[in-house]
Amino acid sequence: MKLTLKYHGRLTELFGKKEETITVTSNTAEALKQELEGLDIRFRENVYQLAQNNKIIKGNEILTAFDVDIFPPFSGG
Amino acid sequence: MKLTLKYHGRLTELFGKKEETITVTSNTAEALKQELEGLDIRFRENVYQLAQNNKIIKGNEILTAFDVDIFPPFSGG
Amino acid sequence: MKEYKVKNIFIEGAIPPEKIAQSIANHQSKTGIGAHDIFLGQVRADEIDGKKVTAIEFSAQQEMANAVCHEIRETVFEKFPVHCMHIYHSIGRVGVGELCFFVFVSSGHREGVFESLPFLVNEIKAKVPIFGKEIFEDETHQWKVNK
Amino acid sequence: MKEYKVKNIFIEGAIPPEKIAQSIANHQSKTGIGAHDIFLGQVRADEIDGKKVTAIEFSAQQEMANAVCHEIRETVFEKFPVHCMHIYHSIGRVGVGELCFFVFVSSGHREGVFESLPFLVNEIKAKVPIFGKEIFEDETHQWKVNK
Repeated sequence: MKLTLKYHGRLTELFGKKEETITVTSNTAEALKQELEGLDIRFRENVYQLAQNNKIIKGNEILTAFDVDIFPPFSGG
Repeated sequence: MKLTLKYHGRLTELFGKKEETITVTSNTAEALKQELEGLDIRFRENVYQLAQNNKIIKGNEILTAFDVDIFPPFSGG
Repeated sequence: MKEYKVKNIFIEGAIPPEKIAQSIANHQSKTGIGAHDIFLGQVRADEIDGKKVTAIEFSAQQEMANAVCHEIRETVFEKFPVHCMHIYHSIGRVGVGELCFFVFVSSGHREGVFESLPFLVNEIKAKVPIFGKEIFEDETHQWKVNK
Repeated sequence: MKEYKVKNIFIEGAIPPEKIAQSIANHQSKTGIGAHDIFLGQVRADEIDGKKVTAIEFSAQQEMANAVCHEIRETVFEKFPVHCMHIYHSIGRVGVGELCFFVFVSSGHREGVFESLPFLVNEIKAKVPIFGKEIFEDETHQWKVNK
Protein backbone atom coordinates (compact mmCIF):
# COMPACT_ATOMS: atom_id res chain seq x y z
CA MET A 1 0.00 0.00 0.00
CA LYS A 2 1.28 3.46 -0.88
CA LEU A 3 1.30 5.85 2.03
CA THR A 4 2.32 9.51 2.18
CA LEU A 5 4.11 10.35 5.44
CA LYS A 6 3.66 14.01 6.38
CA TYR A 7 6.36 15.26 8.74
CA HIS A 8 5.83 18.15 11.15
CA GLY A 9 7.88 20.44 13.38
CA ARG A 10 11.41 19.23 14.02
CA LEU A 11 10.80 16.02 12.06
CA THR A 12 10.78 18.09 8.84
CA GLU A 13 14.38 19.00 9.67
CA LEU A 14 15.34 15.53 10.86
CA PHE A 15 14.13 13.96 7.62
CA GLY A 16 15.02 16.97 5.47
CA LYS A 17 11.59 16.99 3.85
CA LYS A 18 7.94 17.75 4.54
CA GLU A 19 6.56 14.52 3.13
CA GLU A 20 7.46 11.36 1.31
CA THR A 21 5.47 8.56 -0.24
CA ILE A 22 6.53 5.01 0.62
CA THR A 23 5.15 1.53 0.10
CA VAL A 24 4.24 -0.31 3.31
CA THR A 25 2.68 -3.66 4.19
CA SER A 26 1.24 -2.68 7.60
CA ASN A 27 -2.46 -2.14 8.09
CA THR A 28 -2.55 -0.97 11.72
CA ALA A 29 -0.97 1.97 13.54
CA GLU A 30 1.30 -0.17 15.69
CA ALA A 31 2.39 -2.34 12.76
CA LEU A 32 3.24 0.81 10.80
CA LYS A 33 5.37 2.09 13.69
CA GLN A 34 7.27 -1.20 13.77
CA GLU A 35 7.70 -1.14 10.03
CA LEU A 36 8.97 2.46 10.01
CA GLU A 37 11.35 1.73 12.87
CA GLY A 38 12.74 -1.18 10.90
CA LEU A 39 13.24 1.04 7.85
CA ASP A 40 14.95 4.02 9.47
CA ILE A 41 16.87 4.51 12.72
CA ARG A 42 15.46 8.05 13.06
CA PHE A 43 12.06 6.53 13.87
CA ARG A 44 13.66 4.45 16.61
CA GLU A 45 15.54 7.35 18.14
CA ASN A 46 12.81 9.96 18.23
CA VAL A 47 9.46 10.30 19.95
CA TYR A 48 6.59 10.62 17.49
CA GLN A 49 2.86 10.03 17.09
CA LEU A 50 0.80 9.04 14.07
CA ALA A 51 -2.46 10.58 12.92
CA GLN A 52 -4.87 9.99 10.06
CA ASN A 53 -7.99 11.95 9.16
CA ASN A 54 -7.11 14.52 11.85
CA LYS A 55 -7.09 11.96 14.66
CA ILE A 56 -4.21 10.40 16.60
CA ILE A 57 -4.03 6.63 15.91
CA LYS A 58 -2.29 3.95 17.91
CA GLY A 59 -2.31 0.22 18.74
CA ASN A 60 -4.39 -1.89 16.38
CA GLU A 61 -6.38 0.96 14.87
CA ILE A 62 -6.69 0.25 11.16
CA LEU A 63 -4.96 2.44 8.58
CA THR A 64 -7.60 3.77 6.20
CA ALA A 65 -6.11 7.00 4.85
CA PHE A 66 -3.56 7.60 2.11
CA ASP A 67 -1.80 10.23 4.23
CA VAL A 68 -0.42 9.76 7.72
CA ASP A 69 0.81 12.68 9.84
CA ILE A 70 3.99 12.05 11.81
CA PHE A 71 4.11 14.40 14.78
CA PRO A 72 6.92 15.19 17.20
CA PRO A 73 5.76 16.23 20.72
CA PHE A 74 3.38 19.20 20.55
CA SER A 75 4.67 22.55 21.76
CA GLY A 76 1.90 25.07 21.20
CA GLY A 77 0.70 27.62 23.74
CA MET B 1 -15.16 58.69 75.20
CA LYS B 2 -16.57 60.32 72.06
CA LEU B 3 -16.59 58.05 69.04
CA THR B 4 -17.75 58.71 65.47
CA LEU B 5 -19.46 55.71 63.93
CA LYS B 6 -19.11 55.64 60.13
CA TYR B 7 -21.78 53.56 58.43
CA HIS B 8 -21.27 51.92 55.04
CA GLY B 9 -23.35 50.23 52.34
CA ARG B 10 -26.81 49.18 53.46
CA LEU B 11 -26.16 50.37 57.02
CA THR B 12 -26.30 53.97 55.77
CA GLU B 13 -29.89 53.24 54.79
CA LEU B 14 -30.70 51.25 57.89
CA PHE B 15 -29.54 54.06 60.17
CA GLY B 16 -30.59 56.83 57.79
CA LYS B 17 -27.22 58.55 58.06
CA LYS B 18 -23.58 58.17 57.05
CA GLU B 19 -22.13 58.82 60.48
CA GLU B 20 -22.96 59.82 64.02
CA THR B 21 -20.93 60.75 67.07
CA ILE B 22 -21.84 59.05 70.33
CA THR B 23 -20.36 58.80 73.80
CA VAL B 24 -19.30 55.28 74.80
CA THR B 25 -17.61 53.68 77.81
CA SER B 26 -16.12 50.65 76.01
CA ASN B 27 -12.43 50.41 75.28
CA THR B 28 -12.28 47.16 73.28
CA ALA B 29 -13.89 46.04 70.03
CA GLU B 30 -16.04 43.36 71.66
CA ALA B 31 -17.15 45.66 74.49
CA LEU B 32 -18.14 48.27 71.91
CA LYS B 33 -20.23 45.69 70.03
CA GLN B 34 -22.02 44.77 73.26
CA GLU B 35 -22.57 48.42 74.11
CA LEU B 36 -23.95 49.23 70.64
CA GLU B 37 -26.22 46.19 70.75
CA GLY B 38 -27.58 47.40 74.09
CA LEU B 39 -28.24 50.85 72.64
CA ASP B 40 -30.01 49.91 69.40
CA ILE B 41 -31.84 46.79 68.23
CA ARG B 42 -30.55 47.34 64.67
CA PHE B 43 -27.07 46.33 65.85
CA ARG B 44 -28.50 43.12 67.28
CA GLU B 45 -30.46 42.26 64.16
CA ASN B 46 -27.80 42.88 61.51
CA VAL B 47 -24.42 41.39 60.69
CA TYR B 48 -21.64 43.96 60.88
CA GLN B 49 -17.89 44.33 61.45
CA LEU B 50 -15.88 47.12 63.07
CA ALA B 51 -12.70 48.70 61.76
CA GLN B 52 -10.35 51.42 62.94
CA ASN B 53 -7.32 52.87 61.17
CA ASN B 54 -8.22 50.84 58.08
CA LYS B 55 -8.07 47.49 59.90
CA ILE B 56 -10.83 45.16 61.03
CA ILE B 57 -10.92 44.94 64.85
CA LYS B 58 -12.51 42.31 67.05
CA GLY B 59 -12.35 40.64 70.47
CA ASN B 60 -10.28 42.49 73.01
CA GLU B 61 -8.44 44.71 70.56
CA ILE B 62 -8.20 48.16 72.12
CA LEU B 63 -10.06 51.11 70.64
CA THR B 64 -7.53 53.82 69.83
CA ALA B 65 -9.17 55.84 67.04
CA PHE B 66 -11.81 58.55 67.19
CA ASP B 67 -13.60 57.04 64.17
CA VAL B 68 -14.88 53.49 63.84
CA ASP B 69 -16.13 52.07 60.54
CA ILE B 70 -19.23 49.91 60.77
CA PHE B 71 -19.33 47.55 57.78
CA PRO B 72 -22.11 45.29 56.53
CA PRO B 73 -20.88 42.16 54.64
CA PHE B 74 -18.61 43.11 51.73
CA SER B 75 -19.97 42.69 48.23
CA GLY B 76 -17.32 43.90 45.83
CA GLY B 77 -16.14 42.07 42.73
CA MET C 1 8.41 43.67 39.50
CA LYS C 2 7.27 43.99 43.10
CA GLU C 3 5.91 47.40 43.98
CA TYR C 4 5.48 48.43 47.54
CA LYS C 5 3.59 51.71 47.41
CA VAL C 6 -0.15 51.65 48.10
CA LYS C 7 -1.97 52.01 44.78
CA ASN C 8 -5.45 53.30 44.10
CA ILE C 9 -7.56 50.42 42.80
CA PHE C 10 -10.65 52.53 42.04
CA ILE C 11 -11.91 53.59 38.64
CA GLU C 12 -14.95 55.85 38.33
CA GLY C 13 -17.71 53.91 36.52
CA ALA C 14 -17.25 50.95 34.19
CA ILE C 15 -13.79 49.62 33.29
CA PRO C 16 -13.35 50.09 29.51
CA PRO C 17 -12.01 47.09 27.51
CA GLU C 18 -9.37 49.46 26.08
CA LYS C 19 -7.88 49.83 29.55
CA ILE C 20 -7.36 46.07 29.62
CA ALA C 21 -5.70 46.13 26.19
CA GLN C 22 -3.42 48.97 27.35
CA SER C 23 -2.53 47.07 30.51
CA ILE C 24 -1.65 43.95 28.48
CA ALA C 25 0.45 46.01 26.03
CA ASN C 26 2.40 47.52 28.95
CA HIS C 27 3.84 44.07 29.68
CA GLN C 28 5.55 43.53 26.33
CA SER C 29 8.87 44.80 27.68
CA LYS C 30 8.78 42.32 30.58
CA THR C 31 10.35 39.47 28.68
CA GLY C 32 10.54 37.00 31.59
CA ILE C 33 6.74 36.73 31.50
CA GLY C 34 5.32 33.71 29.68
CA ALA C 35 1.76 33.64 31.01
CA HIS C 36 -0.90 36.21 31.88
CA ASP C 37 -4.24 35.50 33.52
CA ILE C 38 -6.99 38.11 33.69
CA PHE C 39 -10.19 37.90 35.71
CA LEU C 40 -13.02 40.27 34.83
CA GLY C 41 -16.25 40.80 36.72
CA GLN C 42 -19.22 41.85 34.57
CA VAL C 43 -22.57 43.14 35.87
CA ARG C 44 -25.27 40.50 35.32
CA ALA C 45 -28.93 41.24 34.54
CA ASP C 46 -30.08 39.09 37.47
CA GLU C 47 -33.83 38.83 37.95
CA ILE C 48 -34.99 39.14 41.56
CA ASP C 49 -38.69 38.83 42.39
CA GLY C 50 -39.55 39.58 38.77
CA LYS C 51 -37.41 42.74 38.55
CA LYS C 52 -34.26 42.97 36.48
CA VAL C 53 -31.00 44.46 37.65
CA THR C 54 -29.91 47.27 35.28
CA ALA C 55 -26.83 48.52 37.12
CA ILE C 56 -24.77 48.15 40.28
CA GLU C 57 -23.70 51.22 42.20
CA PHE C 58 -20.50 50.60 44.14
CA SER C 59 -19.37 52.46 47.23
CA ALA C 60 -16.35 51.69 49.42
CA GLN C 61 -14.19 52.72 52.32
CA GLN C 62 -11.60 53.56 49.72
CA GLU C 63 -8.61 54.25 51.92
CA MET C 64 -9.02 50.93 53.73
CA ALA C 65 -9.80 49.10 50.47
CA ASN C 66 -6.52 50.29 48.98
CA ALA C 67 -4.60 49.38 52.14
CA VAL C 68 -6.13 45.88 52.26
CA CYS C 69 -5.38 45.30 48.56
CA HIS C 70 -1.80 46.32 49.22
CA GLU C 71 -1.53 43.65 51.93
CA ILE C 72 -3.20 41.00 49.78
CA ARG C 73 -0.80 41.84 46.95
CA GLU C 74 2.20 41.35 49.25
CA THR C 75 0.85 38.00 50.42
CA VAL C 76 0.42 36.84 46.82
CA PHE C 77 3.96 37.92 45.89
CA GLU C 78 5.24 35.86 48.85
CA LYS C 79 3.15 32.75 48.18
CA PHE C 80 3.30 32.49 44.37
CA PRO C 81 5.91 33.01 41.61
CA VAL C 82 4.15 36.06 40.25
CA HIS C 83 6.00 38.82 38.33
CA CYS C 84 3.23 41.41 38.07
CA MET C 85 -0.15 42.01 39.63
CA HIS C 86 -2.82 44.64 38.98
CA ILE C 87 -6.17 45.18 40.68
CA TYR C 88 -8.90 47.59 39.60
CA HIS C 89 -12.46 47.98 40.86
CA SER C 90 -15.22 50.32 39.80
CA ILE C 91 -16.65 52.95 42.11
CA GLY C 92 -20.03 54.49 41.29
CA ARG C 93 -22.53 53.19 38.77
CA VAL C 94 -21.79 50.33 36.33
CA GLY C 95 -24.46 49.20 33.87
CA VAL C 96 -25.44 45.63 33.01
CA GLY C 97 -22.91 44.02 30.66
CA GLU C 98 -20.17 46.42 31.72
CA LEU C 99 -17.02 45.49 33.64
CA CYS C 100 -16.62 46.39 37.32
CA PHE C 101 -13.61 44.30 38.41
CA PHE C 102 -10.27 43.66 36.70
CA VAL C 103 -7.56 41.48 38.24
CA PHE C 104 -4.41 40.72 36.27
CA VAL C 105 -1.47 38.44 37.19
CA SER C 106 1.61 37.53 35.17
CA SER C 107 4.20 34.83 35.70
CA GLY C 108 6.94 32.94 33.92
CA HIS C 109 4.73 29.89 33.43
CA ARG C 110 1.03 29.06 33.53
CA GLU C 111 1.06 27.24 36.88
CA GLY C 112 2.00 30.50 38.60
CA VAL C 113 -1.02 32.35 37.29
CA PHE C 114 -3.55 29.52 37.60
CA GLU C 115 -2.76 29.14 41.30
CA SER C 116 -2.48 32.80 42.22
CA LEU C 117 -5.43 34.36 40.37
CA PRO C 118 -8.31 32.52 42.12
CA PHE C 119 -6.62 33.08 45.49
CA LEU C 120 -6.23 36.78 44.75
CA VAL C 121 -9.81 37.24 43.52
CA ASN C 122 -11.26 35.36 46.51
CA GLU C 123 -9.17 37.37 48.98
CA ILE C 124 -10.36 40.64 47.45
CA LYS C 125 -14.01 39.56 47.54
CA ALA C 126 -13.69 38.46 51.18
CA LYS C 127 -11.58 41.24 52.68
CA VAL C 128 -12.00 44.50 50.77
CA PRO C 129 -14.69 46.91 52.06
CA ILE C 130 -16.65 47.49 48.86
CA PHE C 131 -20.45 47.52 48.74
CA GLY C 132 -22.68 46.97 45.72
CA LYS C 133 -26.23 48.28 45.40
CA GLU C 134 -28.24 46.50 42.71
CA ILE C 135 -30.44 49.00 40.86
CA PHE C 136 -33.61 47.67 39.21
CA GLU C 137 -35.38 48.95 36.10
CA ASP C 138 -37.80 50.98 38.22
CA GLU C 139 -34.89 52.58 40.15
CA THR C 140 -35.71 50.64 43.31
CA HIS C 141 -32.71 48.73 44.65
CA GLN C 142 -31.40 46.03 46.92
CA TRP C 143 -27.98 45.61 48.46
CA LYS C 144 -25.85 42.98 46.75
CA VAL C 145 -24.84 39.91 48.76
CA ASN C 146 -21.81 37.91 47.59
CA LYS C 147 -22.29 34.16 47.25
CA MET D 1 -23.95 30.36 23.64
CA LYS D 2 -22.74 26.96 22.45
CA GLU D 3 -21.44 26.97 18.91
CA TYR D 4 -20.96 23.76 17.04
CA LYS D 5 -19.21 24.69 13.83
CA VAL D 6 -15.46 24.14 13.62
CA LYS D 7 -13.72 27.50 14.00
CA ASN D 8 -10.31 28.58 12.81
CA ILE D 9 -8.13 29.24 15.84
CA PHE D 10 -5.14 30.56 13.90
CA ILE D 11 -4.01 34.15 13.63
CA GLU D 12 -1.05 35.10 11.44
CA GLY D 13 1.73 36.49 13.66
CA ALA D 14 1.30 38.04 17.11
CA ILE D 15 -2.13 38.49 18.70
CA PRO D 16 -2.70 42.24 19.16
CA PRO D 17 -3.99 43.44 22.57
CA GLU D 18 -6.74 45.29 20.68
CA LYS D 19 -8.15 41.95 19.55
CA ILE D 20 -8.54 40.98 23.20
CA ALA D 21 -10.29 44.28 24.00
CA GLN D 22 -12.62 43.74 21.03
CA SER D 23 -13.37 40.19 22.14
CA ILE D 24 -14.20 41.40 25.67
CA ALA D 25 -16.43 44.18 24.32
CA ASN D 26 -18.34 41.64 22.20
CA HIS D 27 -19.66 40.06 25.43
CA GLN D 28 -21.44 43.13 26.79
CA SER D 29 -24.76 42.01 25.33
CA LYS D 30 -24.52 38.61 27.06
CA THR D 31 -26.04 39.73 30.32
CA GLY D 32 -26.04 36.32 32.01
CA ILE D 33 -22.26 36.47 32.20
CA GLY D 34 -20.78 37.59 35.51
CA ALA D 35 -17.18 36.40 35.17
CA HIS D 36 -14.59 36.25 32.40
CA ASP D 37 -11.19 34.60 32.62
CA ILE D 38 -8.52 35.15 29.97
CA PHE D 39 -5.27 33.25 29.61
CA LEU D 40 -2.54 34.76 27.44
CA GLY D 41 0.72 33.14 26.39
CA GLN D 42 3.59 35.59 25.80
CA VAL D 43 6.93 34.75 24.15
CA ARG D 44 9.70 34.74 26.78
CA ALA D 45 13.30 35.82 26.14
CA ASP D 46 14.61 32.51 27.50
CA GLU D 47 18.37 32.11 27.54
CA ILE D 48 19.60 28.71 26.35
CA ASP D 49 23.35 27.94 26.38
CA GLY D 50 24.07 31.67 26.47
CA LYS D 51 21.83 32.54 23.52
CA LYS D 52 18.62 34.53 23.88
CA VAL D 53 15.34 33.62 22.22
CA THR D 54 14.10 36.53 20.09
CA ALA D 55 11.03 34.95 18.51
CA ILE D 56 9.06 31.72 18.17
CA GLU D 57 7.95 30.53 14.78
CA PHE D 58 4.82 28.40 15.00
CA SER D 59 3.71 25.78 12.50
CA ALA D 60 0.76 23.40 12.81
CA GLN D 61 -1.35 20.75 11.19
CA GLN D 62 -4.03 23.39 11.08
CA GLU D 63 -6.98 21.30 9.97
CA MET D 64 -6.43 18.77 12.76
CA ALA D 65 -5.65 21.55 15.28
CA ASN D 66 -9.01 23.17 14.56
CA ALA D 67 -10.81 19.81 14.75
CA VAL D 68 -9.16 18.93 18.07
CA CYS D 69 -9.98 22.37 19.53
CA HIS D 70 -13.57 21.83 18.48
CA GLU D 71 -13.68 18.56 20.44
CA ILE D 72 -11.98 20.08 23.49
CA ARG D 73 -14.48 22.94 23.39
CA GLU D 74 -17.40 20.48 23.40
CA THR D 75 -15.91 18.60 26.33
CA VAL D 76 -15.53 21.84 28.31
CA PHE D 77 -19.13 22.87 27.58
CA GLU D 78 -20.25 19.47 28.90
CA LYS D 79 -18.07 19.48 32.03
CA PHE D 80 -18.33 23.11 33.18
CA PRO D 81 -21.04 25.80 33.39
CA VAL D 82 -19.41 27.91 30.70
CA HIS D 83 -21.40 30.36 28.52
CA CYS D 84 -18.73 31.32 26.01
CA MET D 85 -15.33 30.07 24.97
CA HIS D 86 -12.77 31.41 22.50
CA ILE D 87 -9.40 29.98 21.47
CA TYR D 88 -6.78 31.71 19.32
CA HIS D 89 -3.20 30.70 18.56
CA SER D 90 -0.55 32.36 16.45
CA ILE D 91 0.85 30.80 13.33
CA GLY D 92 4.15 32.07 11.90
CA ARG D 93 6.61 34.28 13.70
CA VAL D 94 5.91 35.97 17.07
CA GLY D 95 8.55 38.18 18.68
CA VAL D 96 9.62 38.22 22.33
CA GLY D 97 7.09 40.03 24.53
CA GLU D 98 4.29 39.48 22.01
CA LEU D 99 1.25 37.28 22.54
CA CYS D 100 0.91 33.89 20.82
CA PHE D 101 -2.00 32.24 22.68
CA PHE D 102 -5.36 33.65 23.78
CA VAL D 103 -7.96 31.54 25.60
CA PHE D 104 -11.13 33.17 26.89
CA VAL D 105 -13.96 31.63 28.96
CA SER D 106 -17.06 33.28 30.41
CA SER D 107 -19.55 32.03 32.98
CA GLY D 108 -22.26 33.24 35.32
CA HIS D 109 -19.95 33.06 38.33
CA ARG D 110 -16.24 32.91 39.02
CA GLU D 111 -16.11 29.22 39.99
CA GLY D 112 -17.12 28.28 36.44
CA VAL D 113 -14.19 30.09 34.87
CA PHE D 114 -11.56 29.21 37.47
CA GLU D 115 -12.26 25.51 36.99
CA SER D 116 -12.62 25.46 33.23
CA LEU D 117 -9.78 27.73 32.06
CA PRO D 118 -6.80 25.70 33.37
CA PHE D 119 -8.41 22.50 32.07
CA LEU D 120 -8.95 24.07 28.66
CA VAL D 121 -5.42 25.50 28.40
CA ASN D 122 -3.84 22.21 29.50
CA GLU D 123 -5.92 20.22 27.02
CA ILE D 124 -4.89 22.50 24.17
CA LYS D 125 -1.20 22.28 25.10
CA ALA D 126 -1.40 18.48 25.31
CA LYS D 127 -3.56 17.61 22.33
CA VAL D 128 -3.30 20.24 19.60
CA PRO D 129 -0.66 19.65 16.86
CA ILE D 130 1.20 22.97 17.02
CA PHE D 131 4.98 23.20 16.91
CA GLY D 132 7.15 26.07 18.10
CA LYS D 133 10.64 26.82 16.82
CA GLU D 134 12.64 29.09 19.12
CA ILE D 135 14.71 31.53 17.08
CA PHE D 136 17.88 32.94 18.68
CA GLU D 137 19.52 36.33 18.12
CA ASP D 138 21.95 34.82 15.58
CA GLU D 139 19.03 33.25 13.65
CA THR D 140 19.99 29.73 14.76
CA HIS D 141 17.09 27.88 16.37
CA GLN D 142 15.93 25.00 18.49
CA TRP D 143 12.56 23.29 18.63
CA LYS D 144 10.48 24.25 21.65
CA VAL D 145 9.62 21.55 24.18
CA ASN D 146 6.63 22.12 26.48
CA LYS D 147 7.25 21.59 30.19
